[in-house]
Amino acid sequence: MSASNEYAKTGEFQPIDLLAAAAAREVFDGDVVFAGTGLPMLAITLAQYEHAPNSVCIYEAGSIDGRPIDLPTSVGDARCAFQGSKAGGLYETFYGQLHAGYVDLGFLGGAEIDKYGNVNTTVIGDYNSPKIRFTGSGGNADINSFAKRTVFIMVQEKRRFKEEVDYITSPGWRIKKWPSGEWAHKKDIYGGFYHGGPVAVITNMAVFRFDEEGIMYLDTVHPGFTVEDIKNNVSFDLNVSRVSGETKPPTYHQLDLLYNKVDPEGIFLK
Amino acid sequence: MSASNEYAKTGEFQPIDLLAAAAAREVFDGDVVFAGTGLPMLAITLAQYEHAPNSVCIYEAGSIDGRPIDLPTSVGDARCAFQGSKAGGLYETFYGQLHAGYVDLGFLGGAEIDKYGNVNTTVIGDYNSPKIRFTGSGGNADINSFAKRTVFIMVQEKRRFKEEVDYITSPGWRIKKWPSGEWAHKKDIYGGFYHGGPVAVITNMAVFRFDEEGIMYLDTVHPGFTVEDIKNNVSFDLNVSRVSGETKPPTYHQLDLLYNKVDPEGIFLK
Amino acid sequence: MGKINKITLKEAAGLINDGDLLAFSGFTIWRRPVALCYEIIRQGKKDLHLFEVQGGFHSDMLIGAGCVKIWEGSFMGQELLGKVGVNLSRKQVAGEIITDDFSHGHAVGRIQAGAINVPFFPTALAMGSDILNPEYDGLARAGLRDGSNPKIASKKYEIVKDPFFDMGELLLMPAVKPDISIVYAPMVGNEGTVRVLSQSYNDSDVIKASDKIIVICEEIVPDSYLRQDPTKNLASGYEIDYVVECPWSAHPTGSQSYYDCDADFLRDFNAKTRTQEGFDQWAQEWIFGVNSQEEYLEKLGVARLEKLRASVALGYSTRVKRGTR
Amino acid sequence: MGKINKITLKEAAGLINDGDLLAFSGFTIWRRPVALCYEIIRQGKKDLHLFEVQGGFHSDMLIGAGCVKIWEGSFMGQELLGKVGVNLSRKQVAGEIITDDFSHGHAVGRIQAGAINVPFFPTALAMGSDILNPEYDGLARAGLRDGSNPKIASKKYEIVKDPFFDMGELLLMPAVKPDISIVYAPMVGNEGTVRVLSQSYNDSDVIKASDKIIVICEEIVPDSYLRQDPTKNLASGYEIDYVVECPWSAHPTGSQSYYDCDADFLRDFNAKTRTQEGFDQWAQEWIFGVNSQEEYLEKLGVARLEKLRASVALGYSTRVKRGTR
Repeated sequence: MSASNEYAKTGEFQPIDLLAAAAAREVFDGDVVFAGTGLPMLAITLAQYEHAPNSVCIYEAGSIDGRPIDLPTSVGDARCAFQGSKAGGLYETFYGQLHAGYVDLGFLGGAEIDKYGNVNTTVIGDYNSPKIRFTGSGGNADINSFAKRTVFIMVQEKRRFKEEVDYITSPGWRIKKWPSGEWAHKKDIYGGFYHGGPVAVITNMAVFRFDEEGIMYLDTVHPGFTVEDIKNNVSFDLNVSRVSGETKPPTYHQLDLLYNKVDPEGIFLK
Repeated sequence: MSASNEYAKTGEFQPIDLLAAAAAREVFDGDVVFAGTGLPMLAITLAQYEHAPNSVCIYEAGSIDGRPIDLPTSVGDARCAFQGSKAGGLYETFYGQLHAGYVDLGFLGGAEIDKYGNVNTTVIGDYNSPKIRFTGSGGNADINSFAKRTVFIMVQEKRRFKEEVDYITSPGWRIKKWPSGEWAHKKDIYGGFYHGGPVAVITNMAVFRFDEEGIMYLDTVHPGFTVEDIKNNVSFDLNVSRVSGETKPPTYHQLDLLYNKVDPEGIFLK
Repeated sequence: MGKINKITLKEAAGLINDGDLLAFSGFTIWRRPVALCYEIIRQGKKDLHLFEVQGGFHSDMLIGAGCVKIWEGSFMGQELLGKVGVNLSRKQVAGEIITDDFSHGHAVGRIQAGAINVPFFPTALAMGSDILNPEYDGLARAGLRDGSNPKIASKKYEIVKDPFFDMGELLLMPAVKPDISIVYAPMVGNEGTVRVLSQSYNDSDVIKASDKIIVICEEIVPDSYLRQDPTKNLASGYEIDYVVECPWSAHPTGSQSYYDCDADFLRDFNAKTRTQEGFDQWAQEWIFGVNSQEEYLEKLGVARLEKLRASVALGYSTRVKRGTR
Repeated sequence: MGKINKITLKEAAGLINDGDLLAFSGFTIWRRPVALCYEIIRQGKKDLHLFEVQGGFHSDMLIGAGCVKIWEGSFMGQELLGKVGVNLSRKQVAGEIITDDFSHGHAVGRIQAGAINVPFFPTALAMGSDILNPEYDGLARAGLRDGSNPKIASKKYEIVKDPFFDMGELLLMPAVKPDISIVYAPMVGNEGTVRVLSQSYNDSDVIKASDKIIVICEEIVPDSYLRQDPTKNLASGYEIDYVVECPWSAHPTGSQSYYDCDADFLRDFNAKTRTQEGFDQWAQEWIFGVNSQEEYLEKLGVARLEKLRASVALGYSTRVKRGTR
């Protein structure tokens, strides 16, 4: 293979390739990653092939460090456990791994997000008389609360980037202290259980990060979009003072890995 | 084999045979038994061969329903897990089995016992400046507190059957409510966690049981001993008003099983 | 030498009483006791209370069929094959079902506590989430935390302070102890030893936590085979009450080493049951229109089943369509 | 693709600091990291604080050698091979060691809590026992529950009322989070995957609960071998820190599928170390008189080791003397 570490040019990659590459960059070598199937799986596998060979992937259904030779479409799949270091149950993944403090990075999704990284995967409208109901938390709230770093992969729409989400499923940087409901910083609520929180949001248009106060800001804009485009697709007052440039496209090497190693069957990459 | 269900005569069996037979009678068919090695193992295996084929033995180190072809001398032994239904760890045996409420019967030992079935396996003298130190609780306290029925196998000596034991390792029928230390019936302390308690004590001289109030009484006397012998070897005022007769010796069939099936190697039976 | 209590599918469904608290084996679309859920629907069970660490096809279907009054869990969906449980979602929007939401970790802790018979499990997961918002306590709003139902905790959670190491506040989440659990396992021994062949999910906890346990299995095998390696078994015979032998009983969900998930079947269900009329039609075809598991398998046909059958080498099918191919 | 951090026995013992809270793998006389305990004694470590679900040869020896200041646990002995830990017992009677007693179940809950990083484990085991007598709280009597040592809980236990189902009172037992755990495992993969070959005891919990984990193993094997069946593995490479490869390192305790307990050796130890002089002589012969594991094995001799070697078919020795024969 002569694929190089040069960046591919517009037209030479698809949006999903850029998302996978951007997400893969969030994986550091040695990270223990809690992930779901789909894009997160592409990202972690790409990272393992490329710059993070010692990173490990845990799926919430019970498998640890599997090395699928056929991409799974469910985290409960036998494919996830293939050549794994361990295959157990959810008590192991949620308590023996996540609550125990092993998880460095979580990849998550959501229907709505606010500027503190609070995410809603539960309901649109009033919880007690919903307009639309989604899946509920699943592991989203757990992973966002206990992983050292979480990265959200979302669709960029004004109605999804909200001043206040309809329901905080997954706790970000400023959250509510129950049962009273007063707002507080995550550190104050988690005390000795504090590990970290959201560090990035990757969408089809941009990459966002969180400042020292836990407030979201725009970091990079994907090729083909402007800062203005992003602002038009965010409901809250977005901090754009720290934009660092354009999101790096995938390299030829990454594209080669994605299409020839990570998903040669085209399960997710069409 | 033509071994019959007639009782063997004095001189045709050893004291340990009678103990094994008496202990085996405490095992009901279908019982889940928590046991240690040695005599309890002889008893449960004898019962399984004879009248309780559906009883199951759990060893605290992690094996369930093993069918050793060589008698184990430690509960941690691979022999215990041979052809077992499960081999896990202590979290499984103490919480997944005992705390979960599966255990019907426990066989236990002890250095001292009082009339409520409180047993000491920890210390002689003051705990804080001991004369003699023993092993400590091990699973004794746990099993006595959570099995539906427990049976103690002990040596009959005046200094061991005491008005008050030096240290309540293993809680019987009347115990202390901590942190205050006031005495209370076991039911009052265990509430929704109450399952039962001691039902019998088997010694080299006799079999004792517990009345409705949880107080020990003499039930049967082994061949060769008198009620007076027993009273002379108990420090507290022993209720002998309910003696039901002589302890039944082993049957020829039981002796045959013990020496030809249970312990043909003579690991415990000399 | 225990013996199993073998019963039929119909007898098994008959053991469930209206209003029972039920839990299931499996994970989203894996190892779900589907054949028994079909039979529960045929027998018209009502007012069921489901506790699910996470739901899937089997429970979304029970809900669509109107068998369920209360759903407690952390997630309802079929992962990439159906991102939302369309039947639960429809009933939630219509106000036709009582819901109580938890995080995945909360639910795992709750069934673990039930399994070991402690009243609660301590956890710091998902603090700060609206899951803990007292206004959103579905069971309390329905007046069901008054102590009249011993299966429902008097509170959704409790907050306590660490008294030992000053780590701060954490949650106690109440145990769950189902009346009945319905467990699909690939293999049960003739003495009742249970084995699953990949990730164990919460199957052991569900068994231990429940008052009555029905295991529906792919095949009954000699216990001596399972006892060659006791470290691989999930449960012992005395932990379960009834066994139903019923091949392909997890279909359309998957069973590792036996067959894969039937993605087309699941997608078709999700597409067709968005409305109640759609559900009723679908149920007519796949539940009421077939009288037995044998008829159901005939309707699916050999070609479909053979495509789903797992490779003996890999434990999953290499022929099934996945993703875009 | 993780890599293991291979070190020597001497380096491993060097990682332990005086005063550290230590925990071990194994059960009484099985899978104890003995070779490393010999080396700890050779290096003269002091004031160790041992937490043991239950003790055995390895720890009774560390105590005899004067390395230990605090012993917390539920049991000390060698089962039928030595009913009491004679060294711990001697030091307890002499007032030379701080003891804190728990029940076996309490200790199991405490290390489980440490493993999952919750501050306590709820249990109703052994209520009413003098284990809970406030007068007998050894660490409190020694003034060690004042918060100055973050590894020692501020209380021995807490009593709480079930807030959910009215089951009554139960205990919260504080978590244990050792500074270092020393784990013997028969097999470690070249990427660090750990497997044990029979009952798992509390080995996984000890690994998860500890800050630093040293695994001493019989042999390093290809990870790909262990990964053929991930349901059988105990821990993943990232859960451990250091690996020492050292055959027969559990001797005289047993390692299923490798070798049996050396009953003669254990009985001899128990008989000879009842007095401090006896211990010192024994230690001179077996610890200070040999400089390496190789020398130790030569001293034991081929005949003895071959007798202990496990049958490949059964996982234990069929030649070793047990009981009266």
